[in-house]
Amino acid sequence: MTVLLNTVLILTGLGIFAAAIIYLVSQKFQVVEDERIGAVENVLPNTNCGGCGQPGCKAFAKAVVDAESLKELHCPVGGNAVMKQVAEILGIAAVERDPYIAVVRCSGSFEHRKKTSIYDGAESCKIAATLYSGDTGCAYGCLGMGDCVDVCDFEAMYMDEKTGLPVVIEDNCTACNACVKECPKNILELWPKGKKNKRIFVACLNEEKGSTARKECAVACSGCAKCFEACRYDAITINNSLAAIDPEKCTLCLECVETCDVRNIITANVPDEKIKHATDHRIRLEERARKKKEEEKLAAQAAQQQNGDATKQA
Amino acid sequence: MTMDYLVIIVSAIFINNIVLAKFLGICPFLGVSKNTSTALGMGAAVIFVMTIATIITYLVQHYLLVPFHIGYMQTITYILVIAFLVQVVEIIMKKVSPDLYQALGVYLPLITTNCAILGVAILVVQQDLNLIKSVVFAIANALGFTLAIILFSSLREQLDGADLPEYMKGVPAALITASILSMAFMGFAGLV
Amino acid sequence: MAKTKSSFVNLIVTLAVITFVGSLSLGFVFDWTKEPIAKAQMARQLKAIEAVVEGYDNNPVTEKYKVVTLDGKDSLEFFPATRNGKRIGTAVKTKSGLGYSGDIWLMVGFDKAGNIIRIQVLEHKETPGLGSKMTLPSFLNQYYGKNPGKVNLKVKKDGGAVDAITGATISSRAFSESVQMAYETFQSVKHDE
Amino acid sequence: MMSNTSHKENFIKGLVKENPVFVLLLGLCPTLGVTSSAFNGLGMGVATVFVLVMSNLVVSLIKNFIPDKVRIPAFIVIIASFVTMVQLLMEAYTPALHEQLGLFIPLIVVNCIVLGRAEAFASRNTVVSSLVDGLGMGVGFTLALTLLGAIRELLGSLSIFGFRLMEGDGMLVFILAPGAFISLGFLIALMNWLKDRSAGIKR
Amino acid sequence: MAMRLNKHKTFKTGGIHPHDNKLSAQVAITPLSLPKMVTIPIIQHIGAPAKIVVQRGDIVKTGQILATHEGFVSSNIHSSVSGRIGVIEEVMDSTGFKHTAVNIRVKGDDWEEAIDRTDTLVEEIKFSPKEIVSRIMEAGVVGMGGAAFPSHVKLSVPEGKHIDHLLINGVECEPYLTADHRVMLEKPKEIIVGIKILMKALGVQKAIIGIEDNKADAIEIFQQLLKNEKHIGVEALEVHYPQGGEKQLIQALLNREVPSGGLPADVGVIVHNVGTTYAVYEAVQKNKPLIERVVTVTGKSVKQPSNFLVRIGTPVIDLLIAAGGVPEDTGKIVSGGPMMGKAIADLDVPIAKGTSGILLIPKDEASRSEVYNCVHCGKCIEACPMGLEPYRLLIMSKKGNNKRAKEEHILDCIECGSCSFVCPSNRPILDYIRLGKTQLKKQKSV
Amino acid sequence: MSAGLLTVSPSPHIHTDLTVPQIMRGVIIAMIPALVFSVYNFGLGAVYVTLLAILFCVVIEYSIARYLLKRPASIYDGSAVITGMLLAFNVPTNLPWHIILIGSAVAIGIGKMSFGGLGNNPFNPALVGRVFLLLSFPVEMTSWPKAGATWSLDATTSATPLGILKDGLRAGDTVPELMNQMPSYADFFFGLQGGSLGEMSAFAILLGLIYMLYRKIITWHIPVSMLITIALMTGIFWLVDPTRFANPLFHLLTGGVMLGAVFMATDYVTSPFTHRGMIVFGVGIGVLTVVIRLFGSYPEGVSFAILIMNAFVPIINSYAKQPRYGSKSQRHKAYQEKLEKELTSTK
Ligand SMILES: Cc1cc2nc3c(=O)[nH]c(=O)nc-3n(C[C@H](O)[C@H](O)[C@H](O)COP(=O)(O)O)c2cc1C
Ligand SMILES: Cc1cc2nc3c(=O)[nH]c(=O)nc-3n(C[C@H](O)[C@H](O)[C@H](O)COP(=O)(O)O)c2cc1C
Ligand SMILES: Cc1cc2nc3c(=O)[nH]c(=O)nc-3n(C[C@H](O)[C@H](O)[C@H](O)COP(=O)(O)O)c2cc1C
Ligand SMILES: Cc1cc2nc3c(=O)[nH]c(=O)nc-3n(C[C@H](O)[C@H](O)[C@H](O)CO)c2cc1C
Ligand code: SF4
Ligand code: SF4
Ligand code: SF4
Ligand code: SF4
Ligand code: FES
Repeated sequence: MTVLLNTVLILTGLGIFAAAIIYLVSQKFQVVEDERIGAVENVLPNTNCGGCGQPGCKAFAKAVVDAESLKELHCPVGGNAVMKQVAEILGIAAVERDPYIAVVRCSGSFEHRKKTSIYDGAESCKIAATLYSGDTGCAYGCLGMGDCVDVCDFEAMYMDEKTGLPVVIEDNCTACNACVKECPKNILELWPKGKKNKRIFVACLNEEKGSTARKECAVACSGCAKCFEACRYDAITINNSLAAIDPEKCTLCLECVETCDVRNIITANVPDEKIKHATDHRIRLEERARKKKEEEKLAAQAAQQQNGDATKQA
Repeated sequence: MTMDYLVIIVSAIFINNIVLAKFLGICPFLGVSKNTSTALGMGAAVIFVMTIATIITYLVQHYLLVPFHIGYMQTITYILVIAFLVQVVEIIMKKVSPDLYQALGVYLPLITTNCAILGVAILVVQQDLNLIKSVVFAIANALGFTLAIILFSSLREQLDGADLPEYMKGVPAALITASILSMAFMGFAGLV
Repeated sequence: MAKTKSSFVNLIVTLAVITFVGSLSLGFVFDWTKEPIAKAQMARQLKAIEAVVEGYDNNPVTEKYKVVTLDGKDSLEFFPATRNGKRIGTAVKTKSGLGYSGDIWLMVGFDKAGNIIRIQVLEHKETPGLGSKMTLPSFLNQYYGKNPGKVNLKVKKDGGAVDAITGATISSRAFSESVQMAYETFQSVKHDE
Repeated sequence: MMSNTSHKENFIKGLVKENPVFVLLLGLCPTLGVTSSAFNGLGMGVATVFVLVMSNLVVSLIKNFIPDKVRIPAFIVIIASFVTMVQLLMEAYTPALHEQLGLFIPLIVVNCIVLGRAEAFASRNTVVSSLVDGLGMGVGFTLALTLLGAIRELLGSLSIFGFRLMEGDGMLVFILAPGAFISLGFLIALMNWLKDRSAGIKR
Repeated sequence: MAMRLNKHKTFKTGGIHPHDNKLSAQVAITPLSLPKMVTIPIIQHIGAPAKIVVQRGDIVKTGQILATHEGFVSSNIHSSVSGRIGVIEEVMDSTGFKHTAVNIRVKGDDWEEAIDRTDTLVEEIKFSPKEIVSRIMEAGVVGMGGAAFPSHVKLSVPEGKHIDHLLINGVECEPYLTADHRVMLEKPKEIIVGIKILMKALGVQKAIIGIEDNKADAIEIFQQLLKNEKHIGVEALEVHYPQGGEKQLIQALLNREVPSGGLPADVGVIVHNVGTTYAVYEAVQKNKPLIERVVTVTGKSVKQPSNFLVRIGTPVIDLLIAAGGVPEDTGKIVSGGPMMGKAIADLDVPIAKGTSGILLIPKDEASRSEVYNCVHCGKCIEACPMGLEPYRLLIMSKKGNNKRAKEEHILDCIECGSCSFVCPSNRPILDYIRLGKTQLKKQKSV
Repeated sequence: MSAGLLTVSPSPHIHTDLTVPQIMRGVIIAMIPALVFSVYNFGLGAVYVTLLAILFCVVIEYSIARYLLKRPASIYDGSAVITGMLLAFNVPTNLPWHIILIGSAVAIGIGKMSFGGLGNNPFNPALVGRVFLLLSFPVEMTSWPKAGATWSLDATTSATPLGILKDGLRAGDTVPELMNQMPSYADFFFGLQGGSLGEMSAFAILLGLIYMLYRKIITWHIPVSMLITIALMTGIFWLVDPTRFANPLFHLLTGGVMLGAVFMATDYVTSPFTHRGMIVFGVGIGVLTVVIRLFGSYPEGVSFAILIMNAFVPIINSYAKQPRYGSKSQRHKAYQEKLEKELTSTK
């Protein structure tokens, strides 16, 4: 029985002693740290991809807690869902952002872009880009060695062996910006995912004049401005013989798509009928406009004639 | 006399290396050995805690457990004392020396659950060492741990630059490395 | 559910309660297992002794005594085996530190004349598959019935009569050496009662 | 947190998806230290299951009464109590196994799985799911240890659970320390591969 | 393993010994006939592009200025021919990128009057140091040893720096190239005058011409001519690539080490190439801007390996035709030497001020062979003349760890290519080092 | 343009002839003398074991690369052949085929391919295989056939000189007594001693060394620093007590010292990069070898010593660096002052 007593006394004694000391010590040596940092970190995806512009998820957590505002800070991987949770933790208003996705702004596949030399350096777009402007005529196009694919942490990209161009897998891309930063030719761009994931963009960056550009790549944008004319919303601009669509202004009317004679306006998640429909619509509109113009012309002529007649009469 | 200490030291560091031969403290050995600087931090923390813990548990053993005939309470009292000790050290260090805390403190909680500490404390009793020998034994074992983890982390750093087979990346390759390391250390057999 | 705050009283009370309950239940378990453990330990020792000297009717464990070795550095435990009060043999617990790794503990049974009856390996850390083969009859049989005073029990390599285990001369040597020590210690005292 | 997943899933995850040894890489010391034979592995596993289940149970019962500051000491005392009980019980009723497992029984206390589960799971979940979790993890641990033990025993001494399958000596290394590391290394690689394969990932 | 009794000086750290293959060493310099058309890029030097001062349709004379320097670190560009200015457009030059260039359709050979076109040696130096520097600047002289750094900048030593040695780089350590060698053989006296001009401009008392001992004839000529010169020495150097690198040359000749990130001026030295020195002579004494240069055309399959005196802006193809045409088996064409030159992708690339040679490499040697993993042989470390650890720099740069790479002194790399040359695993070491350097510089400029 | 598309790549555009396969071929050639001596000593067994080990290593590397890792087969670089050969050189000539198979599988499978193949392995593959076998099959690995042109496969076994020494010392004999039981130094030098296949003849191995030095495959740093260390350390012990410790010549000529120093410690992949590092490495191996030989329970320690030092290589690499160009001006005050003087004197 003494053993039992000893056991109980000693262990309980040790327990009480330990608790007392821990209490005293922690009182004396208290260090306060914002608990919300940990809480925020917990809801973040913790992939540490750096897509938010911070060096890692922990840094992001610290930054939001310090900033007490979500205006500047957004986690592209977690998206609005995560940012809502973060906002809850901090007790501030959530800021919604349109989801983005990476798009490939080059369509110069092997068949369209002939090789002009054989690159034989290290397998890396960045290295090739420091050496010369590329192994095809086009100095703006994709170099095709997949640096972008290598940096994607989300397995959202692969190189298409037939075209030699990278492909973004829509469901995996988190718009983390890694590939955009990596590409030495700035082929990749973050683009609003669009309503119901529909979007259109010009897949070319060639700034050469039309004839030169087409010599370099059969599907290059020649800056012909047909799309520019087709757009009723001023969403298309032409600079340096290159068309560009402003996603903010674009209403996805799709009327420009078929005006491009090399079909370099790329659509995503848009059924062909819709494009056809839009094209028909555009043609009808154009027809109508033409007719209207003609009528106006006729009317004007008629008016003139009338006027003439009138003056004659007068 | 000095021979005894030499034997203890050589044996603990090389022959019966706590990690490579006795399988204690494997979790931090694998977990905190991705680069040399953290390995160093862990090593230093282990040396520190192992020494203090051994002294304290030695006192507990000889002044509480033995006189009161409750040797069977060894495990529970030891671990309570160690957990308590680590926590107190951590709290104090955080406040008093944030630099040191940055360097060592982050490893301290890991150490509470490190078999090596408790293992050494129990081994000391099993081998019936006196206080000074216990301390030497503890330090030598901690040094053995540190040696192993530093060697190991430098090897892993090098492997980082290598293109390992996909499924060997990380822990499997580390374990194979550990196995070869432990084979190599078997060459010291019979040294003492 | 709100967590309990880390106030002084709370800390003390929780830890006190937990340690109290823990130690109390442990104490009971200890009490409960005390006897079985003691029994198990006794059974183990007896089993070892029984394996090296047969047919006794006393309890050699309770009658054990210690004898200092010839060089005076150590002392061995002797377990006297008696039948009807008459000494029929002695089990000697001996060890060698010269093994391949760690100590080797043996129980050697001697008859009154000092012939080896049987040997039991109590504990060893030799390499499985090598040194560990010393627990096999093929190796142990070499010793049975021999009198270390008459037969040289060293391994053949050292000029003795024992075939060492292949690849484990060190273990074999240590084994022989500790048997020899047991024998010499056994011979150094009189065992008349 | 876990209440919406079924207990079955909760149990199964410990076996494969979150296997403490192969996936979480916890409790590696006993995993390597006692698995020189299948039987030892099994024994160690069973002892750990007991501690794991009991401590998960108790921790989840009293989780709300324990202030943060003494959380770790409190949990550890609970765990250590069960460990000591196991120790005493084994010494009394399975003395041979107790001797084989040696130092590693008291070390169950610091086995990262036990404290890890208490911290990460039991202290946040209901009693029943903590129990199931402990059981799943424990069984997963036992399976892993037994498998590893069987492999090492087979390669090292050409037997399984003590039954000799073949005459002759195996590869001694597998019973020694290096063999433990090698076997575990390749087992984990194999698990990684299986995991990817079952997820349909090709690399 | 050859044992040489009178061992010549060389640099201490690293270095390699590629076959020197100086096929055109005995071929005298011949002027190339005037091209029909030249394309003159307005940036052929390190620094800011020059500003164009002519327009399409203008008629220009040989030696007339086309573009003036913008800022101090820049260089004038002169017309190398007479004729009519064609389009001014972006063309691919020997850097592999497009730069603005002036096309000129050649008509006749009508020179600016102020230029002295005779061969007479003008020894007397009439100009003050200031005037020398300004004449060099006006003439658009840039370094012809490779980097094409505007020479007048080098001659304007910053305050607080003291220069005690002028080193003349006649090493030409690149295999195949012989342009400097031929200039030294054919214009030694002019070079000596050039050296004196440079010494005067810098105010130094001591000049040394460093020449590798595979050009014994050049060494001998200078030794002859300089017998009575106290202030100008000639030093034979053991053949050892990259002895021509200025840091290596300084170590070889003076046993001084330019500190990391520093300039030769930090250890009291200015280095000029022999070609540059000749251009300086012509600029100062003959008032002739840098409009032509010696270019070696060479390669194992080239019919007539040659050294041509070429007008700047001449397309490469003209040189190749003059050297016997493009061999069937050509796989790669390099502008410059095989170690540091740039491969060009087409044959219309114009010759620039810095183009020292055109090397044709046969198909079977044109592509790199199979790459293995690094076998840790340490040969790259042994070879690196800067004492760097190239294998490590490769790994860091590949992983994008530019900070570590900087700590490992990646910016000290002189891009000599020794490491890639020796690597038995054919690893693209220098490719990645260059990438790392570019990215670091980009980071710095951001 | 007659030439077709031109190749474009960054400089340099030329490359040395000494590539990996060439180097490996050179090493194989350098090992042939040792093999020849072994055949002379042990007969066909040597050929049999060597061929078997090479075959196993190559086949295993091929299979792992192709079918497990799904990478291009890497065997054409020749490193697997070296591993096979050196594994064979490190085992007795009467080893059963299944043990050779296990050894090859461990060397290639565990020692090399599980790290990703050539260039990635931190430890010397042949030695990993060898030590694995030694630990797994101590009996088979330590019974060597008698040397001296026995042309049958099951010759009587004999101990190595080092084994005789260790056992004798344990049994209480003195070194001079034991020396009398051993072959002469000339026999050691030309390989008439018991032991593993390729370690017999110091002479043959030195031929290989000279060849590799001439071809610039290896540098002198590792072998020389290692041999000198062993000679010095054993020399000191020998001078202190010649009855307990054998002389340096004995230690240099017996066991795997020569083989290890020339072929195994010099393996590029598992040794340091810089000359300084190599010397540290060589000295380390030397010290460990002597410690194990003189004080451990293994009679021979070269394999273990090399493996242990392999583990130190990354650390050595990060400290033993080559002097950098330009660091002189930061390191040496004297140099700075001299330069200062030179610069001001001409002012
Ligand atoms: C892994 C390993 C374990 C060994 N274990 C033992 C052992 O337990 N007992 C022993 O006597 N020798 C052991 N040895 C062998 C000794 O090192 C030594 O080689 C042997 O005792 C030589 O004796 P022999 O003459 O019987 O071959 C072991 C060797 C190895 C490689
Ligand atoms: C950005 C830059 C700035 C330089 N500034 C100077 C300078 O101020 N003074 C000078 O004498 N040389 C200067 N140099 C020239 C270098 O010292 C060197 O001579 C030139 O880069 C050519 O060397 P290389 O052909 O060995 O590369 C500068 C070079 C560069 C690239
Ligand atoms: C690796 C390397 C090799 C060089 N080789 C030579 C050479 O052989 N001859 C030469 O004149 N310049 C060579 N240079 C250029 C010199 O470093 C230095 O820029 C030049 O001599 C300065 O003179 P400059 O400004 O008149 O060109 C080399 C540069 C480097 C980096
Ligand atoms: C000088 C030299 C020595 C080598 N020594 C060994 C050796 O000891 N063991 C081995 O497996 N491979 C050796 N190799 C081959 C190869 O480098 C080795 O297999 C690599 O470790 C495989 O990655 C050697 C190669 C060279 C060039
Ligand atoms: S595709 Fe680009 S933006 Fe999308 S996840 Fe991958 S790297 Fe990030
Ligand atoms: S998009 Fe850019 S990074 Fe990707 S393959 Fe093309 S050039 Fe390379
Ligand atoms: S290229 Fe750079 S790293 Fe390579 S050898 Fe030359 S200086 Fe060294
Ligand atoms: S030369 Fe090549 S193989 Fe050798 S160490 Fe350097 S990078 Fe590695
Ligand atoms: S079980 Fe994790 S450290 Fe031992």
